Amino acid sequence: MSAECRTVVNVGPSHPSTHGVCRVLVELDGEIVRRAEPIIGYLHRGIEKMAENRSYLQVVPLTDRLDYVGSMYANWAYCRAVERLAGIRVPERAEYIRVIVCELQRIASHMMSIGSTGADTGAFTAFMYAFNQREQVVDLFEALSGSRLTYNYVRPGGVGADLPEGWVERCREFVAQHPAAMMEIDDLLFGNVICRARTKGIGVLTPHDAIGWGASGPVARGSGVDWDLRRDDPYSVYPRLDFTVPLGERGDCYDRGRVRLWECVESCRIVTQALDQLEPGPVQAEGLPRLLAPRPGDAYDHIESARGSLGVYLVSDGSVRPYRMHVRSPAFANLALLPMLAEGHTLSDLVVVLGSLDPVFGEVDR
Amino acid sequence: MAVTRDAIVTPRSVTNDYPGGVAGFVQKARSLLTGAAITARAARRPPVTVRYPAEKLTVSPRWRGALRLRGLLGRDGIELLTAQSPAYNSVIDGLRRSERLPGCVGNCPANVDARGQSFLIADDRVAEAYELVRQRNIMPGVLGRICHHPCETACRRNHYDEPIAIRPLHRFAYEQFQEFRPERLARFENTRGKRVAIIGSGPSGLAAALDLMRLGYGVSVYEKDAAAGGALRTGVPAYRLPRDVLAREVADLVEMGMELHCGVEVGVQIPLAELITRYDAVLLAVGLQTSRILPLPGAEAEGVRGALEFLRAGNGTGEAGVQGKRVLVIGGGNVAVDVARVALRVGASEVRLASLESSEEVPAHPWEIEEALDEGVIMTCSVGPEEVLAEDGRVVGMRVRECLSVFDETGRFAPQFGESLTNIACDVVVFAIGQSAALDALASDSDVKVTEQGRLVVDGSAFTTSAEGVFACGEVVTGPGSAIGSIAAGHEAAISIHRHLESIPVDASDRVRRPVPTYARYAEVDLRLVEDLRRRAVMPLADAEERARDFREVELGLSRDHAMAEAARCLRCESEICVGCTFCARTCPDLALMVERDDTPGARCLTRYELDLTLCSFCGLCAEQCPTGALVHTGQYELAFYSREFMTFDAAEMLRDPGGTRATGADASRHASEGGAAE
Amino acid sequence: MSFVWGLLYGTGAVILIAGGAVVGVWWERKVSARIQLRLGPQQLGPAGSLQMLADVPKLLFKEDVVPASADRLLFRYAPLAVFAPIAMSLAVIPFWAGWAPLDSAAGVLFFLAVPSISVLGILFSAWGSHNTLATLGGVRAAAQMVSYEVPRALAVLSVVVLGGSLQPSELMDAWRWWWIPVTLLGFGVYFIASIAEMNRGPFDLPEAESELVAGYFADYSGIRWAVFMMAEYGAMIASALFGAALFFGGFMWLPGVAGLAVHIGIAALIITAVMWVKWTFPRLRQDQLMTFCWTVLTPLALVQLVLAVVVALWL
Amino acid sequence: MTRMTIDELREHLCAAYPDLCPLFSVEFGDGVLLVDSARLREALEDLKELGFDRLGMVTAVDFGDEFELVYRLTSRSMRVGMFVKARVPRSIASVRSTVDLWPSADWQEREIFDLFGIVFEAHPDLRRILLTDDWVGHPLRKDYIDDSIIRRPDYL
Amino acid sequence: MAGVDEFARALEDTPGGGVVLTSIDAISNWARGHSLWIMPMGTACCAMELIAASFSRFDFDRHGSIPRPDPRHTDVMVVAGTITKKMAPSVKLLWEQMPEPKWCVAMGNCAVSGGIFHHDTYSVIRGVDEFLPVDVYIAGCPPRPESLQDGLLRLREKVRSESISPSRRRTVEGLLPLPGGEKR
Repeated sequence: MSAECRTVVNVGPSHPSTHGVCRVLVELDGEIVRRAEPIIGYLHRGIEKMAENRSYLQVVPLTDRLDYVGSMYANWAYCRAVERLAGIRVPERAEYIRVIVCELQRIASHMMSIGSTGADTGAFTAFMYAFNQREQVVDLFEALSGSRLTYNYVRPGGVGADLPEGWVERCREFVAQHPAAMMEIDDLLFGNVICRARTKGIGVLTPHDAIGWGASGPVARGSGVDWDLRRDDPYSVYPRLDFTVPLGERGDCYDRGRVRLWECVESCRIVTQALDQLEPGPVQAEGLPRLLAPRPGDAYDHIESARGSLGVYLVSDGSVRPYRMHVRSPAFANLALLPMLAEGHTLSDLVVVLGSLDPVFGEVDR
Repeated sequence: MAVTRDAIVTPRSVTNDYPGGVAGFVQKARSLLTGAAITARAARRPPVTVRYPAEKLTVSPRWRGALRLRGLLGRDGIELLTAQSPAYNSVIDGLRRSERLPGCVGNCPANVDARGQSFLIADDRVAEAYELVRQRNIMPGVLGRICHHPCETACRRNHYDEPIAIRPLHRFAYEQFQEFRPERLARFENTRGKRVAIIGSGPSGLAAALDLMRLGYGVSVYEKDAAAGGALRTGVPAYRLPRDVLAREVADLVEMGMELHCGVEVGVQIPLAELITRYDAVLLAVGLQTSRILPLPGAEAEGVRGALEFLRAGNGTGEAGVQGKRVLVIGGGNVAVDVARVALRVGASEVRLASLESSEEVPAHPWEIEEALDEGVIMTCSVGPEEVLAEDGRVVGMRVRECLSVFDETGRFAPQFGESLTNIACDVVVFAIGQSAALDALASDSDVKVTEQGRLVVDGSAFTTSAEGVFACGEVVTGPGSAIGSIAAGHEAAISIHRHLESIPVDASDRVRRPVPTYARYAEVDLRLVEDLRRRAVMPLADAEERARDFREVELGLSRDHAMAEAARCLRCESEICVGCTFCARTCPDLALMVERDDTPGARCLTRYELDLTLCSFCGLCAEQCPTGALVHTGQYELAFYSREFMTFDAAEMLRDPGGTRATGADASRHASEGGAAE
Repeated sequence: MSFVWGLLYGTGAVILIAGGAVVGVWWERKVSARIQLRLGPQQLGPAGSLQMLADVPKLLFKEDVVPASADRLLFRYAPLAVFAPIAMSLAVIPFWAGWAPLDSAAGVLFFLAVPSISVLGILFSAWGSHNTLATLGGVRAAAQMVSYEVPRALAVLSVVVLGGSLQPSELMDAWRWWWIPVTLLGFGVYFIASIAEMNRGPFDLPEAESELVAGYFADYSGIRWAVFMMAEYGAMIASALFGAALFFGGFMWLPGVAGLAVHIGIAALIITAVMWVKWTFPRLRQDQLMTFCWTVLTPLALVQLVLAVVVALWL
Repeated sequence: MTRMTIDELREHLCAAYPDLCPLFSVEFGDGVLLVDSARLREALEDLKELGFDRLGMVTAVDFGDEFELVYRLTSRSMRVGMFVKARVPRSIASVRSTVDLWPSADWQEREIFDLFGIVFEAHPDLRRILLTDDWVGHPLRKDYIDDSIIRRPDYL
Repeated sequence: MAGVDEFARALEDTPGGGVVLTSIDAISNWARGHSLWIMPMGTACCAMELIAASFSRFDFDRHGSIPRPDPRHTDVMVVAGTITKKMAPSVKLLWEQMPEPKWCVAMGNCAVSGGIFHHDTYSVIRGVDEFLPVDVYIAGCPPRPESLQDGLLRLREKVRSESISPSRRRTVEGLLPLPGGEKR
């Protein structure tokens, strides 16, 4: 069939399965996708520009709005870059708390992703179950930071506030029940024959492409690329914690989704260990000026977010505001794979592939 | 699902396939049944839904809802800490427990209400401010000149620009108070009929005297010198504390009913035992009288002197016998700096300070050192005295050894010396390395025990000595310290004497030393960004060249305007009254807050406090840094409005307690005023 | 006379379907809510049962949008074209011993054939909307509905073989309880194929929310869309009632009105099961849907047919 | 392979490409290779050869007269990351694309083109990515002026 | 809306029709108020809370509100999240696709005024009311799901002032009753 006979379908920018505001221009041959071009930028809010006119502390709320499914990550990555730039040593307790909240955040974020795999394939109930788990994490975060979504919790030099009373017990309760709940979702979703049929062999990403295209996180690990910054470029207190990095073999949507699922189980293990090792102490570096003015220079630091390696590149000119902030967004790199992965599959698969890349457009478009 | 936790082990590879053939088909069919079973089981579980709005989730206490103000400048007054001495401690403790103790008050040994002082001065109630301060800091005029102001170190303002000039404000209050003095001094009568003798008229003795007078005791103070003041008179140089100021403050105390006996040395003219029998209680506040001199080789040579003797001579007569000589001061503390500056004033040709510590670690206050350097004192840091070089029994120099480090890793004093030696030429060596008490004469005829090292045996919390009815306080108990520290000790001793005399039992909590609160260490603030009107008032200083020649006062005092402006800078920490410091607005990333205030003395008020709810990102940074705790988050989250105009909350709106979670915006009040006509 | 009967019957069918849809939608919202650990409609009436009384007037008073680029005639009347065959199919369902509203000799055939006409309506709406996603949905629906006719018919055929008649009333007279185990497989096929026929999850590809937003009725608003929804629920009710009669004997268990209640009860159970399935399983893909129809469902239906034939002959 | 330290990386780099060695420095714990924009492509090719198989991030910084291009490379085999920086003059803001070396540069270079206006030669599809196609100007340039921006006042 | 409008006008012209119209209004407003179906125009962070609002924990369905992705089937557009200049035309288009009567809820400060993105940015629209008629503004960043539900309940109050007749519609401002007065 020649290109002229193809149907061009515009999926988005407001479409139930674009997970935000992505527009995918799809050229269809019947139902087969011949070309899918993601058009992004519908949520380009200019955060990088805004950061140039805000003090280092005032940027933290902005980073919340980057990856709004997992605000803690952007907080942390940004704070790490600031700390590197300003030479701040973070107290150990703060590091543990950061690890705990970020692993909980991973669960919350993956719940969204796994749930939307269900929603994309039409199993809405699984989404609800996953979201129930997410709500519990959100509750924990609310007790911690006072907000359900934009936490503004991890700050340069530590964290915003110490754990409230009874929080550790609540957290333990959550991680104790979470793996079993995950297994239920696994049975309901990834064990289901229809879901398998919908996700297996769809959107296969080869390890070579994954590396070349800069894919990271569960997307890369689903393809068997054994790369996890928590283990391979260890930061914070991760070297003291024991965890497995689940890997996929085929690089299809199923593997990506299931890597996320098992990562949640591993996160529970990490949280348990971190809670065990948590010791009292300060949660903010001492003697931190209200207005940070790091010496001129640039620094980059990255963490393993739910979507992959999330890096923040900061340039300082010695003033109290960053001269330039750039966010290396994993979702941005992962989304670039969509045309390659979706090609040759049907329109129904397109949404599954898009969902399996788990883009969050706050982060993609920044 | 009956899965135990141990059974869940993450596989290395997450890929899994159905087996082929019939087994696979069975598994496929089973997966459908499993799914149906899961949903069926879920349907039997109770729903997790919150029946909003009939029932509501309890939001976390940290929930960052809409903001609210607890109090407002111009509408609400702040709490002045005005309790009488024994009750004052419990006021402070109460505040500390509720975490509402301002840093300045908490860090002051005597817990002087510096916050109240700033409030009153900014309100043009200076005399009241003086009296407020005098409650705890018995001589604001004196301490306003010489205090080492720990309050300013803990000042919250350090976080934003520079601390409030609390000490200069004390002095300003004193100076203004002079106008009102005659009509505002009330005499305290001896209502209880009991009398207390206080030996020593230094800061601690006078503090105890005033407290005891307030409590209704008769107080007699014995001073061995010709005038009262103790170390304030003999030790503190006159360029820092003019003698007439001290004299007037003491005179005020005498006017208030204190009996002062000068030139009476207890132990020599009157035996202590006699005082003990004549008075219901005796307080030893004799301070430290002798300087320590290192037993170095050559230390007995002529020209080696102790700091206290030197200061006494220099301060008293303006002549210390160093005219035209080169003076070397050993020590890095404030006394050493005082010695050096006095030496300059009494005509030394060259004054050099040799401290053990490096220039960063010198214990003397940086501003003192700076002033000394301005005046021409030379500093030699990181050297330890090795030997006094003497020729014909006269000092010609000092050999010093390089000092590598003074403190070990744990912060203990453990100097490490290097190899290199230097000779410093000088004619006079003054040791300012510590002081000790001279109690032999005093205690010789009484039951008061003195240790072999020449120290009093004192209970550190009750200030009682080994003799019944004899108390001790001040530096004789605590060792060398600050004037305000001695005053604090005087207050405590007065409480102890009061207890003793009234037979008030001492409970356990009173015996525990009050914990010293720790305040945030403030990092250096980048003052490049601070506007002038936010800067600390600069204390005018006399010209360095001029002042170094005589004992004229160095600090010239704040002008009225400056003092008012300075007092208005106070953030009134923890008062829960918004003072319009604008730091919330400055911290807000979104410029959602607009704060303006009017600083007219006597009519200070907030002219504008607006929260533009449409811009707020609920990040909580504003409330987090609100120094007063006036700006707080509410649990209120139902913020729905029919119009954007109503989404800007003014001060009145901000002050209303929303009570519950339903948004009470301007709409609600309007709705109420319309009597629900729209229904 | 027959015209009056027809009018009466038509009104009755519309009322039945409308009422059934109202109850059905409420029931579905409740069932899905419970499965999803929610409460579902709650505010109007006991357990929110009057929720539909708010929804329906709202849709009634909604603006009736006809897209500018739409084929107005097709667009406007497509909902009726979808609804009418469904309403007609109710006619042959036996509600009473020896009685069906239209007790035709080819009643079973009528039931299998007439609802399929609604495919045309769906195609009308899809084409008339002049919307790519709607067209895709319409084409999917056509393919799906036509294909799933086959296993569905075959499954029903096994009962016909056992009963030896195509007339619903006669078929019901012949019904015996032991048919249930014999035709259980057939019922399974009928059940699945019916779900596909009425475009419900997991076979809701034509209106797949996550892919096509709303499929063929994406451009319909207000009451026209409500008619589509009624048709969907009507198809569900019809299939359930018919299935309950044919495979489970319907009113045969008890005499009189009680029998009717049993009949409706069984149908309600079937409808609940349909909802349960929808809210449990993911959606298939178009090619998988067709593969499933031709490689699994149709052979199973044939197996059932053979079984029925064997049983019938053996008798 | 275990994690490589910066010093090992320097040695490794110097052994393989002595001409790149003097350009290598360490900043905030990260290796930085500061190259001339003319030699940028060559250096990147060399580094890819050396084992830097991932291009994690490409971005630019506006330094007034010059733009600094920052490439963040990661090597999985050496488990180390480093920067390559090059400055291009503002007047001729153009540099060779690296899409053929690392496909991940594709969108990132488009983003830089979009927000900074730096042209990547030989890029297969150099269009605006985040902003609308008819956008005027490049917002992340420091001199970008847009009437619709409400500047937040300097208020610290 | 033409048909309904004509019907309403005809009723008004008929003697005694006003009474009928009033009762029809009462019914339709009640129905509309209790069946506010949502067009989830979720673009950014607030979309997460919008999702949460209709999920198990908060369950919008209890209020009779269900999210429908298709604008044609919905009554309320909940704009949840930042609207950029690139996105605005799409939002406007979707709004226009919604059949009358329709309402718009600006959820979260980005939709209300640009919120945190009000200053310094070049690509954000400062409030969805620049191009849509917003009925209820909900402050929050993001608002809690309850907050959104509360907003919709406020909207329900507002819907009561609607009429099927264009001449009878009135604008409501400042009507914000307290929850205690409501029957549930």
